[in-house]
Amino acid sequence: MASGAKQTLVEVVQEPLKLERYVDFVQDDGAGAIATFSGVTRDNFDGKRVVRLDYEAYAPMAEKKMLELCQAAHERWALKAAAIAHRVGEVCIGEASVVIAVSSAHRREALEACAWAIDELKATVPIWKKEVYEGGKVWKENADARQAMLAASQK
Amino acid sequence: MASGAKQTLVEVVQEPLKLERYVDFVQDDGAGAIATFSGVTRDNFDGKRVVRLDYEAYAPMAEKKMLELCQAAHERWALKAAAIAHRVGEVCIGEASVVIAVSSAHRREALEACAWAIDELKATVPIWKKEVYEGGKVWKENADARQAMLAASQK
Amino acid sequence: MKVNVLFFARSREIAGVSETVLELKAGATSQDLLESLLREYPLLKEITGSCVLALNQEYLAQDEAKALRDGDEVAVIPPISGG
Amino acid sequence: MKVNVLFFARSREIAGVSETVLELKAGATSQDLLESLLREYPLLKEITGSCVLALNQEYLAQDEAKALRDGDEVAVIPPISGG
Repeated sequence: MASGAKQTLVEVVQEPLKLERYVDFVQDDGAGAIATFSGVTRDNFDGKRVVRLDYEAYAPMAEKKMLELCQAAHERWALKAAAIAHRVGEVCIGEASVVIAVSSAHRREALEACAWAIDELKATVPIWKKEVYEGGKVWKENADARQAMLAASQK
Repeated sequence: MASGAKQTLVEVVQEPLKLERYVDFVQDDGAGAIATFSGVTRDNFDGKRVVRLDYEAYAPMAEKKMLELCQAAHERWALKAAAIAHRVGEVCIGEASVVIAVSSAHRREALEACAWAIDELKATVPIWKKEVYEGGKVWKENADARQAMLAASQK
Repeated sequence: MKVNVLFFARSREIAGVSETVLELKAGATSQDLLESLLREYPLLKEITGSCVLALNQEYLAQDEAKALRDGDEVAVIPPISGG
Repeated sequence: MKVNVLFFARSREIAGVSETVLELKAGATSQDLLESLLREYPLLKEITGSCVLALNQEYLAQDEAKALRDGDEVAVIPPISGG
């Protein structure tokens, strides 16, 4: 677990993710809105029957990128708190691989930041999933991955 | 509780809302994404110290409108399931007055439908909140309430 | 005919009751009911400009004169503030 | 100098190890390291076009020749797919 500013929690974990933990973290007496997003293993992809997903992370860099992502969200929106957790290892059908929770005084900020955060995570955080389907396994690639452009854009 | 299509749950309840109940309801093996929104009593409004909110509903009509809202969301997005719950009575600081949970195969649909649903609920569902602050009470009006236009637009 | 009338939020506080039954003559419309309501609860006048009626759980337009039937349920709906 | 190299996902499977230590001469850059890696793990060639390197947990641009220092950590990053 890496916790930068008081209002930010990011972690890469082995155990099943509990949404409640992250909602509790972003609770704040000044928050009127809490938005969450859970990415869940679904049972099919392109007509193939999916058995499970296997996740692997470059954990310290993933937590660093998730922390930067939360900080960028705090700068962009008036948020009370933000939490991002990603699971690694086997994630079965119906289980969450990623959970994001965001709180803010007004609803628009939490909703927008939550939707933005999952897009950013998929584009920038060094985590990989292998799809285990009936009859094979394959490493996936996020359509919107843009780690290759990141270094260039930081200059 | 009113449950129309299998994939829809709406209810107006007295008890504290548990996010888990609605997330469990929208779980679906074909769902890759679950988005939630919780509207929470916050401790201040326009610089006034808020003690709690008192909610009152025209419960059967509220559930009917929430059900119509879920059905409209199902028509507009490819959703797996949607749940909306609103609490009535006293809702203290940090407690949720409304919870929305939506699941879909892909993330965009659940996120958009969830954000849309809370806007629609605030604009169309016959529920009222009275703000109890230090030194007084006042009935609130949603800035975007449009029940007055609804009948006309239905013709 | 008899029509059940429900009051909520500020309209309930002003009327002093949460529901009542109005006796209307056959053929009465939602506008007739509103006039009848204002005779019985004159203080409601201060908020009728911001209220709408719902007939059997469907909103009516503000100036709509919808025919009523015995047993109908009409609700006085002040500006909503759910969420 | 010594540089720690980490492999993930497909690059890990192709290299057959999850990490290694490369001995590089002073003044070597991330491009020198990449060449050195491809000599040691020639099969990595099939994916280097889609991979980037991260130096001490920061992405490098694909053609970037960044000076390395003893003890640096370099990771081979195939296309990511978290979420």
